[in-house]
Amino acid sequence: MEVFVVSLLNGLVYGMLLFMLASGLTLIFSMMGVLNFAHASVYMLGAYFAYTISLYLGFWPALILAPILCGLLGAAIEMYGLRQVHRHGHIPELLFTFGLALIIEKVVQMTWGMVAVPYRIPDGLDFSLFTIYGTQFPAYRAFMLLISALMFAAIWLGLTRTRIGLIIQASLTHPDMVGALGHNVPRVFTIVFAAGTALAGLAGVIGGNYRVTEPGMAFSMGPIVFVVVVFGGLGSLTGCFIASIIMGLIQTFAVVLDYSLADLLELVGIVVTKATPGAEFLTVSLPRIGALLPFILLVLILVLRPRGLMGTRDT
Amino acid sequence: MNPLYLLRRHWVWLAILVIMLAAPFLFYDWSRGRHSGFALTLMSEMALMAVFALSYNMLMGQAGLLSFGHAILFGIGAYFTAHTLNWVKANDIMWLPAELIPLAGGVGGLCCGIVAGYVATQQRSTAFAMITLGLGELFAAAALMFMTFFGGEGGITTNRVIHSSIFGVAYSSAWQVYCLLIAWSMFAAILMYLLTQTPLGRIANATRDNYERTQFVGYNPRVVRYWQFILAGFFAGIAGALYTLVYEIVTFDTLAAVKSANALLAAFIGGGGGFFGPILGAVVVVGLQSGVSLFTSAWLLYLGVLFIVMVMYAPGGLIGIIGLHAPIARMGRLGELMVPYLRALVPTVVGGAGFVAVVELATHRTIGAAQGKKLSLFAMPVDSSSLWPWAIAVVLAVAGALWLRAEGRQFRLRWNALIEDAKARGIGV
Amino acid sequence: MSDAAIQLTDVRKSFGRTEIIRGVNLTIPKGQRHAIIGPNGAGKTTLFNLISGRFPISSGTITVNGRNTAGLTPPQINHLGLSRSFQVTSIFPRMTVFENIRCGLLWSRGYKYSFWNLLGSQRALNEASDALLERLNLHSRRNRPAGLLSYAEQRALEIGITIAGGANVILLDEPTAGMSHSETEYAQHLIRTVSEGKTLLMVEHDMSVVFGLADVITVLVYGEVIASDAPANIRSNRAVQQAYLGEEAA
Amino acid sequence: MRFGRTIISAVAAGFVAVAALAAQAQAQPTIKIAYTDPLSGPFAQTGDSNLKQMQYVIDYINAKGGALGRKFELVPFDNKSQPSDALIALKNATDQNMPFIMQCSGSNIAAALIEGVNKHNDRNPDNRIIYLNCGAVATELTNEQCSFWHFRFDLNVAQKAEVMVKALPKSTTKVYLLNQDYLFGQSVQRDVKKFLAKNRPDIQVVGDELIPLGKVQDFSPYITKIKASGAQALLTANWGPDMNLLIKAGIESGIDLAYYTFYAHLTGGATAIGPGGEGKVRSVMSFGENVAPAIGNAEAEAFTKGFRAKHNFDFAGAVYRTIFEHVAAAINKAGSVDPTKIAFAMEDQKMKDFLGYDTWMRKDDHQIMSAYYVGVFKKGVKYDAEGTGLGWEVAATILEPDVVQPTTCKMKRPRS
Repeated sequence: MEVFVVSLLNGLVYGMLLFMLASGLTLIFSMMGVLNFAHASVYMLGAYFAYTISLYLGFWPALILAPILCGLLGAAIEMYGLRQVHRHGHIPELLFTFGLALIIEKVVQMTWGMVAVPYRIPDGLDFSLFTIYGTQFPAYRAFMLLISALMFAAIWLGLTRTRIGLIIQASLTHPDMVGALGHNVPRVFTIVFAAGTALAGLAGVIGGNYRVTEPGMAFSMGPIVFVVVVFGGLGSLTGCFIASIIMGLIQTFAVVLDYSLADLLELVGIVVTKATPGAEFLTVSLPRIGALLPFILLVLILVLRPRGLMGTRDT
Repeated sequence: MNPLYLLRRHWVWLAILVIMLAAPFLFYDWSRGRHSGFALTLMSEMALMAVFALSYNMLMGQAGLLSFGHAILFGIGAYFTAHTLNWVKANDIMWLPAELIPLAGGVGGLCCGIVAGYVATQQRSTAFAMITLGLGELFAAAALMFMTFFGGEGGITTNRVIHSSIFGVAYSSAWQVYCLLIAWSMFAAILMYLLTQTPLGRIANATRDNYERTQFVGYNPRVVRYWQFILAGFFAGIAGALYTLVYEIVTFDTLAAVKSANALLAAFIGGGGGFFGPILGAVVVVGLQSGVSLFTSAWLLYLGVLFIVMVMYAPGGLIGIIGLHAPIARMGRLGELMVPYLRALVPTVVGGAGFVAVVELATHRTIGAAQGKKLSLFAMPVDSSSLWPWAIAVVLAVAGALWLRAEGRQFRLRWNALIEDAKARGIGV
Repeated sequence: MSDAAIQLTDVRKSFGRTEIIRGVNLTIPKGQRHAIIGPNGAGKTTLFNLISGRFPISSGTITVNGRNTAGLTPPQINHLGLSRSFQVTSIFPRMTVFENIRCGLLWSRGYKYSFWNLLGSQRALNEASDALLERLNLHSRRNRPAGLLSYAEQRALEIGITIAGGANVILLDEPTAGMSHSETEYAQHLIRTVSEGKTLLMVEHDMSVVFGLADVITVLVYGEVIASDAPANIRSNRAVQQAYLGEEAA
Repeated sequence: MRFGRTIISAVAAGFVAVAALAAQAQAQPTIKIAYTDPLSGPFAQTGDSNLKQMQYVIDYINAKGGALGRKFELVPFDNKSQPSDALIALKNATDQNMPFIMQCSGSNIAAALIEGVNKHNDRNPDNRIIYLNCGAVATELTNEQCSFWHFRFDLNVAQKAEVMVKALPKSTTKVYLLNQDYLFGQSVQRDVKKFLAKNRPDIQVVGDELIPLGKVQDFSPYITKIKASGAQALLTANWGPDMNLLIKAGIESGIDLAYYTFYAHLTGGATAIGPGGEGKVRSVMSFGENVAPAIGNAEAEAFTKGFRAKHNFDFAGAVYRTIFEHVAAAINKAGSVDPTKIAFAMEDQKMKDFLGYDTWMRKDDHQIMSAYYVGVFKKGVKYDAEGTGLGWEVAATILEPDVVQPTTCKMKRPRS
């Protein structure tokens, strides 16, 4: 029970962090079809921006300013780069963002150095909120939960209550129709891309000090974000949300459940020993592959259901 | 068929062969009387990457399938080869000549293609891409976890000297291996070229162009994808085998994402539209990675800039650029572009020099100086802490860019006029 | 039964809650030229999609050349001898005109997924492709990428791909849509010659084409067949007039 | 039509290469040492910080006269963490007849280099090269895979594991192992257990975990599990994000746990751990800046201080000093830069390191035996790490005789 409750909390927090990153990518990916490889790089930039800003102005201004900076950068990227590439198709777009990711990484290394920077949790949030079964629950985690919940609410309201949101929502499911209805598609694209990168930036501000702010952080977060977005399904923010939480929980609980295929076979009476063919594979326990489960799930869901969990159209 | 006709028709292949054979001698160390091991390894890498990129292009360029996990085929092929070599060596097997060892890699890639392809080709388009991404991550992780086949972090080491050669060659020197590599990569490339001329190859093109229509001319696109994937696996496996022969060690890096990305980059930069594009791309990408990285740690930045520029201005890749000249060449007026090209080249050089100088100054300031490197640009020692080099570099970069813009406009006018002319004369564009 | 090329028995199709095809019964005998007309949204294209296997039917049965198509994929239905064209031009834009046609021929010539035959040396296949190009009047465009053809040429190519495989049941979806008068006339002529001795089912809006080509006309309104008869009888059919005039007058 | 720019961009790409070519260093009669490690990409930090420290050490050695009156020159090659690129670097080095190649990071690359060097030296007896291993620690490399041409200057996994076990206080009775799921992590897991059984049978291993390398983004579930197991100490050989995130998660959850690591003292570790790790994190290290003041060796302290003054950063590269001093001594003893002679000269070479402790390059397996330290992350030390205000205080010193372990190496030596 104790482990269960704590794991549930852990899984939620991690899932929400994933959601912060993935929500922006869902917007971009669903609407523009852009496999944005630079998304995690913007997340990294967000963290670095926040670090620098917090040196001068403190954490709270950074929380606002860094995402705005990232959003502006995103808008510029879309207007002066992606828009030109868009007509060449999706593979060039992908490579464009790939090139961008390389450049951002190098620029970050050149600007902030190759070593991690001491971007710390602000003092106001650096305390333990409550203790559950002897494990402290840091206030900053609660803050992360709060921010991501707010973010989810804000995106949701923005999409359902504002005019531009409705247009975006329409284009998430039917990208071709929006132009036909006489809307300025390039501008909608710019807004979406800027919003998506701003969200990534925000995730960077929040995640950068929770984790470690270093030039490799984009590299390590990149693939998992794609997994969440595709697993959740294109065009579905809810799907993305649920996928994030599932990914968070699955990885968390996989750590706790110490079983392997060999244990399963033992239930049906087959005992796996070292001599059994494939013993090396059969004795792999769940915690060992916990972090790989998202990829297994991704492959499975795409094979069975190419539109993802709640997608409105095929991936 | 008379030889002249063959030459006219197949001159590209001949040219590739001649270049491959001749290039190492450019780096030959006449004073010591030996080949440059570096140049040979680099060229071997280019050759095997070319095979790998061509195999990748069987999916991307020819079947319209974007794969993020192509390296698993390459890697499994490499591991198969390593195990085969070790087995041959351990049991002194004489009936398997050294020359045929790469087939083991091909078979490995083929088997992997049958398994991984079965899963991946269930879907197309983005779903396919994402499945391959997932498979790639899983295979790479498995390679680290399972020691028996993959040898863990240290990988599988092997020795290519197995004394069962038909020609009695030991394959101990890099040059001998390079020759074997030329033979195999030419063989694989020609086979892949021929594949594009078969019903399967054409139908793969058709599924790329219009996946739905293919169904209504009687073909199941899924089967087409599957076959194409398996065959691509065979050739990727051969590329992996060549890797094993060159480096004599196979580690998990051979099936990791970086390798897959390299194939994608090579195929794209070279141009996926034509058959020969990926070969060109492999040469450029390997050259950048292993050549330019010798001189500057900012090579990744240059690579990034190269992509962005290519993607924005030449989405057809290098081969696409060359292809654009075809109608003008057919009119016999390529010469008229000479002067505009030269005129554009000057600001390019100026701007390029400025840009490189800025980047190098910046890297030196932030990273290089601390590593104790002395910065010298264009053979001149430069002090990155003084203002002058910076000022000059920035001025060069900006001036070059502006000048290039102006020159570009002129160039475009000239170019468009020529193309219009070609159109008017009915020469296909 | 056995002399019916296509037989639809109480075919129904719903998308979500909306029933688009509501119990269509239709028999098209072999060798007949059959046209389906009807106002926009009547479900004509949907009917094509059902017959050719693009969508599964919700209930009922469809047989093609005597075989029930339930559970068959589009290529499998194609192998029964049915081939179709599309309303929105659907060709292989990056391949040459010649290759487009040849792709249409490959399966029927038994090449399947072979990767050991070099197409360049398949004389019979290439000659057949060239012969068809001649008939389509596209021979001068032989080596152009299909995407660069004019609209009318692309439509002709579309028909070419459709008939190339020698299917004996041909479905054409608005073959003359968007064509000029002279182009339409040429297309009509083309369709007549290529469908000689075959079963033709087409959706068409141009009444001159319909009445010029069809042996039997079926009128589909809101997913239901309201009439199916020889052209002369259709012209005088009251229900048809009502459906058309009623709609167009309003 | 953007054709003009297209061409130009392509030209520009080629241009970069040419421009860079011009920047090549000019040749001098120096003793060249090729150094290959990742210098670009996500792991560039390792190569970068190593390079700085090596350069500092080389400048020092050169100022003292180098070897045979010739100076050393370090020639870096970026291997991008790819074994194939390391082998290309090897070719490059042998093309230029460099007598040494040095590599620190990654046993996969080390294994490739050992094999590559073995084969190269076999096939080209007139152009041999020595591989100086400054940090690839897989035990196999000086056991099953040992090579005459390979000299390892860092302790191997088994030795480090023993040092770690010896550093566990008497009061610790329950430990938890968590390692990365690949050869390195697996051998740490195996060896730590072996030495626990041998040296500390009173200690119970309450948990034993392997995690996929670099894939875990959130370590809190592991912390929960560790907490539930009642462990007092966590023993981990994780590096990079896998270590940083693990320790951060542990500190945050406030559980009472001591962290025993192999790599927390390396560049980036202190910053990532932060003040929360005070007194909790320990690291098995080859050197720490607070060693010299602790034993009152002013000269050594001045040496490390010089690096700080120059780079405003910590110095951890005592191993490089040991390497170059061994190499210089061997060259002087051999009286030539012939790699074969140097290799023979280096065997069983015994020297004092710059702190005054014994070092011994064992002939049997070419594994160095040198003093090792366990540092604890603390406030108020003389030299802090990465400007965090906390640094590594020496908690234990294990001298050379105590790190010696038997080897299974059957060394094949060349005739000449």
